[in-house]
Amino acid sequence: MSDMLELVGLVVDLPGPGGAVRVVDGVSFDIPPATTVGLIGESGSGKTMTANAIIGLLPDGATTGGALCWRGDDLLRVDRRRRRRVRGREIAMIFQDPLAALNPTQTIARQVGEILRRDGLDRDEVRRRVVDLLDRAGIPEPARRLNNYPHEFSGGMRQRAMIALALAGNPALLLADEPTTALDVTVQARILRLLRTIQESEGLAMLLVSHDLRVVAHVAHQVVVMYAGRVAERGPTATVLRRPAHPYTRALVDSVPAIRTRTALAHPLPGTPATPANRPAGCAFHPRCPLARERCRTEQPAVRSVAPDHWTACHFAEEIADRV
Amino acid sequence: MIRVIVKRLLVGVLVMWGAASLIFLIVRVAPGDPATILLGPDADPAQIAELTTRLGLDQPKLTQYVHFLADVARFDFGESYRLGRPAMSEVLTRLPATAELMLTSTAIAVVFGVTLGLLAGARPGRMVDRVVSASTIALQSFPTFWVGIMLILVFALWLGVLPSADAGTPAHLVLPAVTLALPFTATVARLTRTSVAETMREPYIQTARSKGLTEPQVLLGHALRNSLIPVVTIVGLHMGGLMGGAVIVENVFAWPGLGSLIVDAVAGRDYEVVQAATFLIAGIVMLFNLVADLLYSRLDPRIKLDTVS
Amino acid sequence: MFRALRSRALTAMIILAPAALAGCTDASTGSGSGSGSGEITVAGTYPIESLDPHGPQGGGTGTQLAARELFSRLVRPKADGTLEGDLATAWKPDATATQWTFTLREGVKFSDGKAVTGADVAASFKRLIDNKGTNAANFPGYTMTATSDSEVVLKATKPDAAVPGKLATFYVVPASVATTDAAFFQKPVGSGPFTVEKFTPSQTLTLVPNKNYYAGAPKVTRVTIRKMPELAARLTALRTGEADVVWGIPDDQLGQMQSDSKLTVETVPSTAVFTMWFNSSTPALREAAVRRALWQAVDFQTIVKQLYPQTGGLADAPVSPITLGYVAQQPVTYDPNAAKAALTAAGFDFSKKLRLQFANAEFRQFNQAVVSDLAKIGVQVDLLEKEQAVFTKDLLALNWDINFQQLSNPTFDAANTLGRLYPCAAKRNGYCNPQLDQLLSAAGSSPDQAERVKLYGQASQIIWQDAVGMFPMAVKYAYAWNKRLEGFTPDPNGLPDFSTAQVRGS
Amino acid sequence: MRRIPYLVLALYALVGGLGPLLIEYDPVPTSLPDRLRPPGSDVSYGTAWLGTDALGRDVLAQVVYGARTSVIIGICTVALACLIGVAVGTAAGYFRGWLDTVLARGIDILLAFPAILLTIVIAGAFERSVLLVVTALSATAWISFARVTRGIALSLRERPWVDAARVLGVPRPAILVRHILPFTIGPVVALATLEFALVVLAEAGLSFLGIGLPNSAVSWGQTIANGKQYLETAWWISALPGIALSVLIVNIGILGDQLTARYGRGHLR
Amino acid sequence: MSETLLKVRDLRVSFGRRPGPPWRRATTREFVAVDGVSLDVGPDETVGLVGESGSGKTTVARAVVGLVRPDSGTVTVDGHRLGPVGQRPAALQRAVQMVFQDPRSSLNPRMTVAAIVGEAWRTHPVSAPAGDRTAALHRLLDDVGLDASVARQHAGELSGGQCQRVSIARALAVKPRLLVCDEAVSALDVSVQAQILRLLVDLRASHRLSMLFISHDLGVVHQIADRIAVMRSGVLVEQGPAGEVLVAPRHEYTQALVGAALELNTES
Repeated sequence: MSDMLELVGLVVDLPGPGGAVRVVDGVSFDIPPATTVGLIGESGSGKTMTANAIIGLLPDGATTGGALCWRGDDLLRVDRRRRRRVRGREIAMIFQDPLAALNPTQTIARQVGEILRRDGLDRDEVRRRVVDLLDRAGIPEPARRLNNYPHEFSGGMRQRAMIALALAGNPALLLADEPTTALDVTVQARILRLLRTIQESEGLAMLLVSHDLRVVAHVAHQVVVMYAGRVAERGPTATVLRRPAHPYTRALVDSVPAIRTRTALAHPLPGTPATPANRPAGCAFHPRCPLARERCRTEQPAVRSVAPDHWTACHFAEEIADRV
Repeated sequence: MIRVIVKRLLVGVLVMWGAASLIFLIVRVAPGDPATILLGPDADPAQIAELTTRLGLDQPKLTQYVHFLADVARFDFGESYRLGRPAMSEVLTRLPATAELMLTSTAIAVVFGVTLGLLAGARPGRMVDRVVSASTIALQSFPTFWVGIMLILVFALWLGVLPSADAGTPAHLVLPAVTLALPFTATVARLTRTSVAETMREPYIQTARSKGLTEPQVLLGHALRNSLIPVVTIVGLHMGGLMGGAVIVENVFAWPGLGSLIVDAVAGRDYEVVQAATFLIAGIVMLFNLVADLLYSRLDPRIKLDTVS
Repeated sequence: MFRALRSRALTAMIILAPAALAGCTDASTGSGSGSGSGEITVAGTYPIESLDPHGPQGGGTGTQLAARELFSRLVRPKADGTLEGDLATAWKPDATATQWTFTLREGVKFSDGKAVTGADVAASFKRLIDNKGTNAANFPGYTMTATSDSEVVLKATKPDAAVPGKLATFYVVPASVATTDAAFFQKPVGSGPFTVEKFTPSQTLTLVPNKNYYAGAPKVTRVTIRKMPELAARLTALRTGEADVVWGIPDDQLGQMQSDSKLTVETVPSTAVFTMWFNSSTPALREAAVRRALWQAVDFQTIVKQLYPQTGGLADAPVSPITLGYVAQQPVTYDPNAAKAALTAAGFDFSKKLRLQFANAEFRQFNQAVVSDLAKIGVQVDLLEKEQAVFTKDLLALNWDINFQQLSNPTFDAANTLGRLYPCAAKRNGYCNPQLDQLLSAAGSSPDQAERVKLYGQASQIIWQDAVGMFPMAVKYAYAWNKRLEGFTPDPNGLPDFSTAQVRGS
Repeated sequence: MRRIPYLVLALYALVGGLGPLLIEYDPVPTSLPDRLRPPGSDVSYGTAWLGTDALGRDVLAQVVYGARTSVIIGICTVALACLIGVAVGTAAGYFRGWLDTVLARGIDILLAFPAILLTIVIAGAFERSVLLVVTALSATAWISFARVTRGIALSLRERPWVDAARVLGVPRPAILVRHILPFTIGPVVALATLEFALVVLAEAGLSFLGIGLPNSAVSWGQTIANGKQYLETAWWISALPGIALSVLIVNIGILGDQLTARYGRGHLR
Repeated sequence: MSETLLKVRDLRVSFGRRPGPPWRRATTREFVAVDGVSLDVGPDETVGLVGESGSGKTTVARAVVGLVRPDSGTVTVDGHRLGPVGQRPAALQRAVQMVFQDPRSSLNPRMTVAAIVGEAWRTHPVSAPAGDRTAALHRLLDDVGLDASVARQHAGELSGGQCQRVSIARALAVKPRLLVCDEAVSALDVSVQAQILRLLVDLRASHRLSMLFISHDLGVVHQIADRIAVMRSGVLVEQGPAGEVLVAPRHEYTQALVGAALELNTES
């Protein structure tokens, strides 16, 4: 039984006004143990829905397909009890907005320790563990902050509390959905550092969902790029960012403004990101793609390997280095 | 905190002044005066004139108003000319009956309303929700006085199990309290439903679920308290509306409370009683509003009272 | 509830009243002695706000009912309207009926054991006048002096033959009671058949027998008068045994009471008469012919039979049969065609609407029926239901064309109705007739009772024939009580006395 | 399913509008021999399908004419209240300042009494008329409109598009008309529906208490009140108009809910 | 014409004081959002204003366009002192325009694009095109990279990028001298953000615009600003040429800011 999470052709359909919308369309990748995988994409790319599918918290009416293999089970098919046992204790999640994600009317200690209390630990033990968790999450003087409410914490501290809460169940896989988007730059750097430290010291597997390439580049060992509900490219972070094998990745990399140099932004990608609700036929990216040709309009490219561990969903990946 | 309460009370005084003035204006502008009523159709003009002077009603309205304000400031609402007793003490003797009715109704409404709202709001759109929503619309729509009459017809006249009117024993309380509670139950249920449904969409509910909690654990452990915060507030704010409902219900069931007193006093141009009763009610309503706000800040640690405007 | 406020109109001794009401006591023979037994509960229609018979509510029905049980009067009316002595054993006027001498009963004691003296009576009268309560206006400038412990003399400012009747609402309290004394009237001391055990204003009054009552303590052990303003509640309470006596029952409910074998139902003639004045100062109604024709146009016989089959009877005089001064008149027969013809002949303007005002929801149906009949011959009437306050104001201002009132007469003396309301100077209905004035004045000041009746009969005839108003119905009060109650006598003005009642088998 | 309220309301409008043409009814004539007859009885003027009241008048006709009274009073009141409330609320919410302070205090004062109480005091104090009832009901009904529109205006004035218009120099009246008012329409329509229901209920309540409406007006509340003392013998007088009233209010309630769901409850509470 | 177009001097803005009776004013707590900020923007110059949330940069922007009333300090354009919106002479009112952060709520969703631009022209007839307005509108839309067909669409139907382009078109319609961009690209997807940045850079040149460009993203600011001013807690801590401030920051806060900012090419 491996501690690897493997997504095999994951499909998520959400009910919409005009019928079901396939927001995640055949996504496959894996999260090896003690590895951070960055999941990147723009709005409507399906990245958050993928994370929600993994933790099993899809909106009412959502249906799934494919498989989520975890410790020998397909999480999409196990019974509810098992699913619940996995949640929090094997796979935990950190949310985007820590203020909203923490219950405003309960103290930090109560929320962080809830899972421990439910496991039947006595009060002193819970308290001891919570102090330890907050300490590991980098909250100074944790014992003194136990009875604080979330709104009494700063944004960074809240996210640390959220991390402590996620670690409480001693999970093997941590899902982090845009963990720093709501934070200021200086705080963001510290939280990312903390996440990396924890991931390394606890030997966790981590899925970092973000729209910000820079965040992913900073933390993730591997990157999965999503576009309109599908995987566009995946591979080791350095490789993908330096030598993208998909024109979309290429464009993303080029769009990121550098701080110390003025890049030209000479040829921004035209158009707006496709959404699952109106996904173009063939390659979803073709209307914006500088390499697009007839085949792209009709034939959806398969995800194929261009190098060991490096996969792309582009018919013409080989031309990218030359053309773009 | 204390400072804020004091400030709220000061604003309250301002509002009470306005409320008292408004009622003063309405009843004094209205046609018909106490002197003619008191003396009846057989009085001669001299008698009426004398009584008018004695009651101070011959003075300019403005002078009357100034006297009135001065009296109110001393919490003196004058004597009811009809009853020959201090108006406020008369009002206060009627208050317990109304309070009994309202508190019973509130208890019924909160217990049933919150339960129904919770069941419906936990799973919006499901069968339970639809049934609860439909029945609450119906309960809110039936006119109180008619429901009261129909309850009398069924339980007092046809089945003969409950008394139809009057007060005294717990059995007498049942029909009026239920009548008053029905629409209020619906209101509480709808509020709770909305609030629970909204709370269940909050990100922290996802957090709770991500801990592996069961749905009942999430609902009771995380959603209930938070969704009850606005409900508590609005129940407090609804006390005014409930008092209004009590006016009608008291009349249907001959419940000897403030409501029937006021209706009689208005018709009888008993200025003092109308003023004292409305003043008292305004004070109680404001007090409930203040309590609701205080409770809100107690229940929700985020709220500091000073930010509640 | 929305029942308009009752006028506390005893001032000038008229009660405007919904079906159950004020009036005077029926005298009774307080037979036997020894303590009564058994408790009774009375379902009171109107709240008892105060026990002070001289206070602002002195004329109110509730207070009158309570006063009847707690205090004694000089004289009191019997069920047939004639007066009998209560505290007084004899009374007589001087030759001009300006000075009345009352001989007091010997040995009457207050409930605290002190004797009732002439001083108490005179002081009570002064208290009544000083309080300027609703009843005081009956005695403008009158004074009373105690000539001895057992005699008082009342001096009127002008000849007043109706003095005994007017005194039917004058109650005697101890001389020591101050003009305002709220504490005393919470648990007053009186010389009536009962004393107060507990009094909650406007809710309940609990009475226990007065052991010192001169006619012997009542046989019931306790009387609880509980306010039940709702008719349905009163009737339900009666049928469940929660209450023992209920009165003022409308016809529509009477049948059910009668079919209940546990109950005794009786109706009793009252002093009240439905009175529908025409405003004779209105140009359209100035002519007696027009007024008579309008009266003729309404089928009062049918209306009364349908709406008040048991509690109403077609009236045959402006005052009720139990009133001093009652003389039957020629009935007005229903004849719409003749009415229409007479109106046309008199040049009546059918396009103008007449304003019919009344003040109490319970008379709505009756008035609607009247309006309906008038409409049948083409007379348009605006039916105006007014709040009591507005009604009274408009009534006095003659701001109406037809006015509906239920006129009661707690003095049982036509002086109080005919003598007071119909002279020109009263300006109550726009009618003015010097000949009538003369008759009324003579009737009011004559010490001879037979003479008075004759004179009031002549006055009634003028009023009737000139159709100063329509007099459609004499009112009866319907009483229902539990059969376990014996010796209970219905009262003509809705103010029954419980001192003669007793619970069977107890 | 969603259509039902529309159908029912259309039926009421039809009955209220056309019914009086088909059924003749005048509250003045009474027919005493026909009093208190049960539904379906033959009476002197035809068949009383819903029975007769204590004066022998047709209950069905009273239900039909009562519908008209209710609807007319409801519409007049809501229109008046809406006009005042929207104008005051929008202006106060957008301009803030003293206007808002005065409005807020004024509303506080009016809210210090239960609405029905103030209505009773006003309607009970003056001479009965339809206008009085409309005035008395409007005296409190406008508050909801003012509060809702004030809330909307308050939130809208913080929207960037309003800021943009201000930065552009668009005159204030134009901003109100173009950028604020259009957004109040949806919630105001939804609110007007619910208020209509409340007003009809309140009017019936007033008539039931015998306050406000003159005798010449036919109203459900009056009919129900008139029937109260005949509950045991002639239940139909109170019961049937009450059902008519309830069905109307239920359907308005459903419609109001639909509209509220569409236009956002957030604005309304 | 003076050397600098926009001059902000000793600007101080505080919140918490509301219009209302004095006894209410006293009890609300005051919060100073901007404290003594002085800032210049020259003709054709773009000044970037950076800082973390709560630093007061947005307040400076709103004070410049007149949406908030400063407690003290002055804002002048071309030497003319600017009051709050609505109290500025028409010419000065249109001289300073603004683009807001949230693309969707920047436009009245019930209005068509044509109506939105039309409102600008109607408000300032001076800036309205002389001839065929439809043609002028299409030209304007073309300028901001929008298809003419967009004119008939309601703002609610447009994508975020399109909305932001319409916002820019609305601002440009009245021929402003200074464009204040408050986080104008922050809410956009990164690929669209690049498009809008590119557009702003192009328009700045073609329309001879000065810009006050506010952003929390140092990278974005660097792409467009000639000079950069750094704010922290309502105070300006450093300003200078873009390259200097970002490459060799002098103030320690700027250093921390630059140090914490992530670069794509910094390998862990």
